Amino acid sequence: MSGPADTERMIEALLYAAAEPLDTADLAARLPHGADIEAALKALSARYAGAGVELACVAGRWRFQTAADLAFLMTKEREDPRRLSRAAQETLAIIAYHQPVTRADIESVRGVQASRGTLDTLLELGMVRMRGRRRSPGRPVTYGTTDAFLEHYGLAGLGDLPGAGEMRAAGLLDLDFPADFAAPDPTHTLEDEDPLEDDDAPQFHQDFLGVEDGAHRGS
Amino acid sequence: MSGPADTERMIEALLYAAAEPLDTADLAARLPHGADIEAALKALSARYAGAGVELACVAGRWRFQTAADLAFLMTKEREDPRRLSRAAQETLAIIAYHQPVTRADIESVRGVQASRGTLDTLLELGMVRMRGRRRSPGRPVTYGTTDAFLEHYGLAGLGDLPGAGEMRAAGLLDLDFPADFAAPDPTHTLEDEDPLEDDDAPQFHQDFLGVEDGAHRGS
Amino acid sequence: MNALFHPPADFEAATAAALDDEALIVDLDGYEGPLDVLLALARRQKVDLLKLSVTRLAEQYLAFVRQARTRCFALAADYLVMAAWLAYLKSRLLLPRSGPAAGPEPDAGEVAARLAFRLAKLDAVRQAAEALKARPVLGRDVFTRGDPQAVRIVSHRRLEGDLYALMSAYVGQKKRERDRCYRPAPAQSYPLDDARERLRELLPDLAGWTSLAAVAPAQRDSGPRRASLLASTLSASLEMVREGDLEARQIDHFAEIWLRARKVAA
Repeated sequence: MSGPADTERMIEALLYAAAEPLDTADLAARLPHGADIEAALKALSARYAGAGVELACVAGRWRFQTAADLAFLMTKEREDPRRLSRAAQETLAIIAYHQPVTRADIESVRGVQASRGTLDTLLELGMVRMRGRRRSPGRPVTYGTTDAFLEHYGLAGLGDLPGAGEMRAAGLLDLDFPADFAAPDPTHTLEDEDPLEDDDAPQFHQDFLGVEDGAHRGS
Repeated sequence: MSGPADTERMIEALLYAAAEPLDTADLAARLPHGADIEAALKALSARYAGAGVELACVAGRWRFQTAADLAFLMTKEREDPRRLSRAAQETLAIIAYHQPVTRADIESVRGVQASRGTLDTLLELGMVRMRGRRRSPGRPVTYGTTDAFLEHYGLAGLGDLPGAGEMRAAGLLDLDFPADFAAPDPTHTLEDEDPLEDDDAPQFHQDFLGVEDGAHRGS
Repeated sequence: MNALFHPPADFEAATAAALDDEALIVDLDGYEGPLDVLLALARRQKVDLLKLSVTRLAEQYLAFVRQARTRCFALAADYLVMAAWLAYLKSRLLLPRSGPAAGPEPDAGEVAARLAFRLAKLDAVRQAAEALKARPVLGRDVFTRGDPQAVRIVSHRRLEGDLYALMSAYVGQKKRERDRCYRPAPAQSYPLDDARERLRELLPDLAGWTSLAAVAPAQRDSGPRRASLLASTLSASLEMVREGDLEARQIDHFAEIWLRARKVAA
């Protein structure tokens, strides 16, 4: 019974009733088998183009949202968004465009020590997450953005970050400063982080444990 | 600047974003003066006719609702837990950092009795597994994390779990925390752990009952 | 790269640049470190940051630092380190290049170019931050469905929680564990002065023998415990016995204590 038009209607209803953006797999799980979801999304998107409510793809998932130009009407709905400080705003941009980045990377781009509170705020807001560790001495933790970040700014993916292409082309997203780059970097002289040892052997956890156990190799 | 089409769009956005159905007076209060609301509602209603979402008037108030014939889509509620309860989150954290741990260990850190459901949830989600048995009276089962856990948190290995340094950097350790606070090393293998035997697997809770029957001869 | 070299020494121009009103009004509070100052100065040159005159920038920065120091003596070390480095870089840039580079130091022009690049990078990030802010933001510009009752479908496939949540959960418990061990709630005590004042007020009603338990105030939900109320009342009553206002009597060890106002000798 389900032709393309039906699929379109069903997706429309599902997205309307959804508490959060749904991806194609979410939709597929609820639609009759074999429905052409991509095509239906396309048709739906076209149908809603220019309407007061639009279909948007954020973080690879779909949602309906009110048209941005009608924001002035929504005085009642507007939440008081927690305003980010300039430092937090910049830190977020660095993490978004350069990810994965370490705290030291952020400091090196900004030229100042990351003040306590900036990164925490972003972590707490769920805009930023820890991604992993860099394979470099000290194995520093790297940070990246979350889906909540993409949803907040209405981005379909990291590829949609404004101006990212130009920045990359200009080499402005490279993190490695040449080894002989000698500009003084205050962030490096004021290090209050863990005592990282320059030992680059793969000794996990040395950084915070301070106890080297030879035992776990044997067992 | 607002023609009939604009009014239609505005009403569409307002009804979509409103927390409850709106009547024409509500709409009039929020729309530019002089907008022909009746006509716009009519046009909107016609536009949405037959779509997956419909404009409905209930007791003089307007709202969008999913088409009645698609109600069957809305009934499917899956019950996978997707937000870990605080207890589960905390239990998982203890297992991650202190593994291998027994249930008694978890309780001693949490200060409350581990509810049976919490550990079961984590086991079912595949975040946690039984690792072995501790060589101590009662031979309690020890728990550890799984590969799925690592995958979920984007960790290459247990050695990549953030340590005290990162906790401090993330602002989680306040100043009155002991300076020598260190997160334990989860890669550390205790020697007093025996591997699980085949018949251990399904008996999740046996260990706590203290009914060790000497069937396990492996010292 | 040679374009980045300035023509040889022109100290008069340097002095002029330092003195003319192009120099920024010093407001250290507004800046986040030396790089921030440098970027602000560089933007005033109104050229592509990569084609920046680093010599001129260095002069402006040094003027900035000089001016800052006349106002607040304790300029942060970062600013001074940067000043020293820029002074050195400037002097090397101004020196005519004589043959192959002496020593292991990198070419001054190259170093200057990298400084310019670093500023360009910071600038790019600033612009990116602005661009992000200008996007339609959820909850400010665009809105999702507002009716919570209408919302029925939930995506179940993602398990929430990231490392930060895991760490928070761990630290939260460690905190509670610590608090559990080391922080018994201090007991509140009933102040002696209060007890005395209260007894004095009660004196007229104590014509007959009354038990201490009845005299002591009743325990409330919050505030001192019964034991403290009794103890303070007893202490206060003993003082008043000494002062001759009250009589106390106890029939036997551990027996009830009785209090009575002493009759004033007429």
